[in-house]
Amino acid sequence: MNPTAGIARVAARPERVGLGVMFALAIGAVALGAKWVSGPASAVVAVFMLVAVIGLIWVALVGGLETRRTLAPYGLLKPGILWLSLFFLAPLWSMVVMSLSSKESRFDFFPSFSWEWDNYRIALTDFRPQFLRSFGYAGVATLLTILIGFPLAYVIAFRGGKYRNILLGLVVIPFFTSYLIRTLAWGNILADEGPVVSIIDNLGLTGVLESLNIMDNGKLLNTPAAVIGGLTYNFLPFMVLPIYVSLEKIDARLVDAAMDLYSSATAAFRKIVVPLALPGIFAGSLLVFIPAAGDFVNAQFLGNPQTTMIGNSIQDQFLRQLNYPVASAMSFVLMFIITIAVLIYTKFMGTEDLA
Amino acid sequence: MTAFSRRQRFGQRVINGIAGLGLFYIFLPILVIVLFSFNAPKGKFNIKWQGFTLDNWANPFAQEQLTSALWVSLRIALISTFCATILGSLIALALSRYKFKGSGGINLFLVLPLTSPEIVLGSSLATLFINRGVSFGYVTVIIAHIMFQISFVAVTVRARIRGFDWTLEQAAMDLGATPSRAFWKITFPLILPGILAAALLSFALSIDDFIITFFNAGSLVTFPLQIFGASRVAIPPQINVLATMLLIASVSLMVAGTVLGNRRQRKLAGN
Amino acid sequence: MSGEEGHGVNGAASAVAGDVIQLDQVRKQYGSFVAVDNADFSIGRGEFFAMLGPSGCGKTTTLKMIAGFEQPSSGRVLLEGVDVSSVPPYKRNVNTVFQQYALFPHMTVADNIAFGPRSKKIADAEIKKRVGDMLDVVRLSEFANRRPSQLSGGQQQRVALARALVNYPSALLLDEPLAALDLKLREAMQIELKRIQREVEITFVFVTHDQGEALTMSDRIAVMSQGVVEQIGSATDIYKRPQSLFVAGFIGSANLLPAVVVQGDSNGAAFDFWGGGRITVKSDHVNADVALTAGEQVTVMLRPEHLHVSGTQPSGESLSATVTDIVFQGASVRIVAQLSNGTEVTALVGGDADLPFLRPDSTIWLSWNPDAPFVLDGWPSVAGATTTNVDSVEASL
Amino acid sequence: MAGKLNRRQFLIRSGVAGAGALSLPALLAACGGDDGGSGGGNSLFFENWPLYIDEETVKLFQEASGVSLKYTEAYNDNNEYFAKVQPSLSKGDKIEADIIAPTFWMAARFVQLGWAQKLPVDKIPNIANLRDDLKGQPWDKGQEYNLPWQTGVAGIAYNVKATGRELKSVEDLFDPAFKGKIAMLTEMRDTMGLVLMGLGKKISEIATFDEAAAAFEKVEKAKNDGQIRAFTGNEYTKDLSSGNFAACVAWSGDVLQLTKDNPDVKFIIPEEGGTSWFDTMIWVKGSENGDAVAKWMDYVYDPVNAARITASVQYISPVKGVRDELVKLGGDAAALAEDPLLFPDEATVARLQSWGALAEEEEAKFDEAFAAITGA
Repeated sequence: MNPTAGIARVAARPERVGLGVMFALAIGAVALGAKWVSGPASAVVAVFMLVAVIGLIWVALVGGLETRRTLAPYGLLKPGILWLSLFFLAPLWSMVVMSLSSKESRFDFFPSFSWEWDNYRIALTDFRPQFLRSFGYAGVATLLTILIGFPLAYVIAFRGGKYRNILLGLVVIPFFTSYLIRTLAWGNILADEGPVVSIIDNLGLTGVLESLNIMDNGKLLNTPAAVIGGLTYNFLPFMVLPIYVSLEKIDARLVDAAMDLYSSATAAFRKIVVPLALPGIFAGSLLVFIPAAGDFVNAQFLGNPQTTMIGNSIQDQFLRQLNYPVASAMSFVLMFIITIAVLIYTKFMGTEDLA
Repeated sequence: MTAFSRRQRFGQRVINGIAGLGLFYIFLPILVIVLFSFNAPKGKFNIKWQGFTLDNWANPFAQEQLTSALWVSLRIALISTFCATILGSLIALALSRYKFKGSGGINLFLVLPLTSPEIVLGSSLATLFINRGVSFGYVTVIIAHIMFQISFVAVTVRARIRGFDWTLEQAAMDLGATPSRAFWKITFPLILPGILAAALLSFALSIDDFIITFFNAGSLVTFPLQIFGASRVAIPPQINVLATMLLIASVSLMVAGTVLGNRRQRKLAGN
Repeated sequence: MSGEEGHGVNGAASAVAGDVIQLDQVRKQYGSFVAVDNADFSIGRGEFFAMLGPSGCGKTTTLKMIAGFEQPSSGRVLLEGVDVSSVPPYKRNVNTVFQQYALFPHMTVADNIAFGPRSKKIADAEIKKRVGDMLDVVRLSEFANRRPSQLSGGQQQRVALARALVNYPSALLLDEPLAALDLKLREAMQIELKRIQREVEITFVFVTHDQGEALTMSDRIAVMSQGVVEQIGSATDIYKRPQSLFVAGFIGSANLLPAVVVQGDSNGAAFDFWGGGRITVKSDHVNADVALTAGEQVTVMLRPEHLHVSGTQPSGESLSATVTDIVFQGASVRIVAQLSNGTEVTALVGGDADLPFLRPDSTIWLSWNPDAPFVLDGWPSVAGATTTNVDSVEASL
Repeated sequence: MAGKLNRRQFLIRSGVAGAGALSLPALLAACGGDDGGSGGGNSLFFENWPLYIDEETVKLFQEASGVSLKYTEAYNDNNEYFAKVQPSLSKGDKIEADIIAPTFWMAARFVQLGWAQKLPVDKIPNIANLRDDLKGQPWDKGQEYNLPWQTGVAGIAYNVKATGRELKSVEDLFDPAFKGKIAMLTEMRDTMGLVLMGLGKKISEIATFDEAAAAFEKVEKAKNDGQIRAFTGNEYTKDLSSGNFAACVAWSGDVLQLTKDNPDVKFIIPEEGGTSWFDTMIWVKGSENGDAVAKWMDYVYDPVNAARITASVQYISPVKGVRDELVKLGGDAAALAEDPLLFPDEATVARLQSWGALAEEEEAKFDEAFAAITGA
């Protein structure tokens, strides 16, 4: 077939050109970043990407108003997408490659790819407790953020009146102080001779809390409860805000209408408010669970050697043991599980509420 | 009837009570942080209350390394926020201004960095840099920050300019304005508050980012990394002072933003 | 090729030298969907031209192609005789009043109006003068420094007009200009628009789905349906001599009664109604595309206000029917009746008429003046009275 | 590629150099760095452990030598620091710091990997003041690559208010009475060294992991029983002082500094013995500031200056003659001259042991096993 005719035919569908060039650039960026190519080949890829961009500009210039209008969004997207391809997608690919690589020796800093599935075996067996703890702690923390966050969001949305924005601000403001400092402050608050423990002691609740496994041997700091408490605290706004957004949309008259239709207040709450708040709760759960599952700061500052989470392991393997392959395998497993959760969520709920 | 309403009022009180406790929970550590910025610790640990002093506030920059770390963070945040705001806003514009093939995929693609655990983002990016033989430092940290800020800005700006009346742009062009004049005179001033809000929030994200930075900083020390380092030795009260200052700064920015936004809204709404 | 040759399928598109806007076989396609098919007509200088049709009929797309927001897939758009098909909007000397006005919320009324001239880099003094003049024309001089949001709907509408007219466009395009206003204001603005148009003597092209609006204001109307221009003509033309069943049904109310040709020649023709009854019509009341061969299916249009109602059989041609509903409407009484073949017919009689025999289930006779019926080709998909309800029209589309 | 810019070049190119923390001299030095010149510029960057110097030495040195010294405390952890600089150094790029002070075993790794430069020994006359027992490490027999910064002892620290009794043995760390109140160091050699000595092993003779396995089992069991509250770096001091930890494996100088503020905190070398270690200055590969490096090392090896540092950090100085200088300083400093932890007597020295060199694979086994215990 005549190539010019082919080009003309493609150019007649500018959205294909735009989409095609964007894909080409993204793949090129990943290829360059993730070292699919190296040496002269990478120069070829770079030239190819340049040609694609020039081709796009050419099509835009030749194609007239309509074509330019069709191509405009792709032009706007390109720089950002290119950046994300290079520094988000390519790294993920590098991570996958690394997770299947093996080290020649202890100080081999550039492990080579060798289908080393053993890294995954190590990640899933040696670090199984950490994975389980991560998801367990993150799950409990998510539940707690719902329990604390829902009443907060509810009161702000329905009882806030004109103070709504101020109350919402109050919820968010503390999270403008440094994450680390907040967590360290919790450490001081929960310390053995700190205020919380002494109040509990004075109230004589130590035994009760110990039997509930919240306190351990008279201490609160460096227990699973402290880690979960820290996670709950640090990610609480991610729950309050989406719930608030979905509650705010509820027309208060709906509740009136339900009560008009002989529903009791609790039934109205259960059948009207809760279902309508569910999208917010789902979005919030995702937004809390994800960072909580990958966190290592809370476990480090508030935990003990038996409360380490997968984040601690990844950090330790990566930044102390220099065991990049195993760290990458753990990262990949974490990413994989969470991505599946996200995809299931977006399939049903879309991407709108996740902002 | 009375029983019913009494139960109802009780239920309301319980909910109010839980909300109040929730607020207390949220503020407790902040109170501690602010309080201990006025502490006069004996020795090097700022843990026990030992007396009120304004010394720490009089010399907030006494800790030279802390101050320089703060500068490093501010500089990184400025550069990365600037770049990410441009890149992210362009994406948001494309997504809200145009209907085009592939926008659904782009939406999902944008959400992914936001829903990936930071430790994965940080370690995978570090893997890339190690593979590619890039030395860690300013450049890598800025690259990393821009990466997670782009998605954030794009999604936030898109949400903020949802409902923007794009016929205004058409109207401007109809009145003889070139596309660029239409953008700078009409669209830009109107979506600027949304962009600024996104930029402010992503600036805050950059300033406070620890996990991703931790993996990609090499021997560069940002403010959170300095705090992390200090936490292994002793947290000087100046950290509380600087944290409180950052808090006050961001709160005033937020309040100013809300007030200005409201006034502007009122102005545009004609009240 | 110039538009003057006239490709009009509807015969009304013959272009005259000096026409402001010419559409030359314009077609607009989105993928496989044809939004506008073969639009081919001209709009003259100083004309008040309406494009009327249900939503989705392609009228707004046509307007956008004139304004430059859309490009024709094929065919040409000419402004003042110049092909502007691929000229961007900011280089076309036409201006638009948008449906929701699209006033710039962050600018004052004066700045809004000055936006166009400023874009064209006209001297400040000149801009000031023009803006002042324009504010006078739309009677908003004291609102110059207000923001659009501080104005009422009608005032906003006038700002939008001023903002467009201040550029002295070849033509002013109005997209559903009155749709955002309430009924009273809409009627006032109709008059205001006519006044302003007379004052500035600029071609107005406006798009509406409201046939009342189109009939009241325009010199000529183009009725569109499913991307096709069905008919172009004056209001009376379109009302009295619709060229398609769609136009007949869409403009005003009409009883569309299926019939067949009995016999006909150049003087006139006779038709048998489906289900009984005969009617004779003069040849100038038969649409040109009706073949007058016996047995041909046609539709006879009878406007409700043209039907006379009596309790006994009148002398001339008539139809008998059974009353099903009587609705008192103040100025008039609407009578719904059923012909013997089941077709429902509506008649409109003056509110002062004394009709003691009218009662549900009573039998009445419907008659008409010989000028009243108009014959169209083909049978209607739904026989009987077409209510002029846009929603039902849309639904049937 | 952008990654090849070092920080200074980056700052200069991006035009922000003047705006921030970079001082003018450093900037000039950075510009001057391109001129070549074998001795390099007159600036120096020393990345050291936190709280490891007095407040004056940096300033005094700059005045005395004219060298502009950037002194930071970002060296928090041997392994972490290694991981951070590894990508640059393994590729042959330089890192920012000219001098760092890793612990001896990490310094050995730097030397073995070729990441340390030979010191300009002839320009450091005070090197003669180096304590004899520190000379000629197996990995640096000619004393060409390292010059110790401070030396110290890992022993046991305890808060007597929390323990309620005095401690004296490694076994005290495993006393069930202190369940959940014990901490150990993430520095494997110090923690495991102590436990091994508690088991009666001689750590200098340990060459394979198998010989140490029993100690690892012991620690792991303690961890599983909830005996151990945390594995820490320097941060144990805070928890020890506040009473969160009753007792922990600790470094002598840290605890001595701490005791000044909180007399309840005490440090002992357990009767089974303590590990001795030293952190040592090395000149990082790629650094061009050899003259400044020499000036600095010579300066801190002057007993007068070394004594000032010792008085502040309270670790055992590697410099001969410090004791005399401390006496000359009088007051509190003079009292330090009598401190057995700063100037240990023969009997104490006899109880100290230090690790020998471990083969690479064995070291890897140790580290792996220890990482598994610390739970990360």
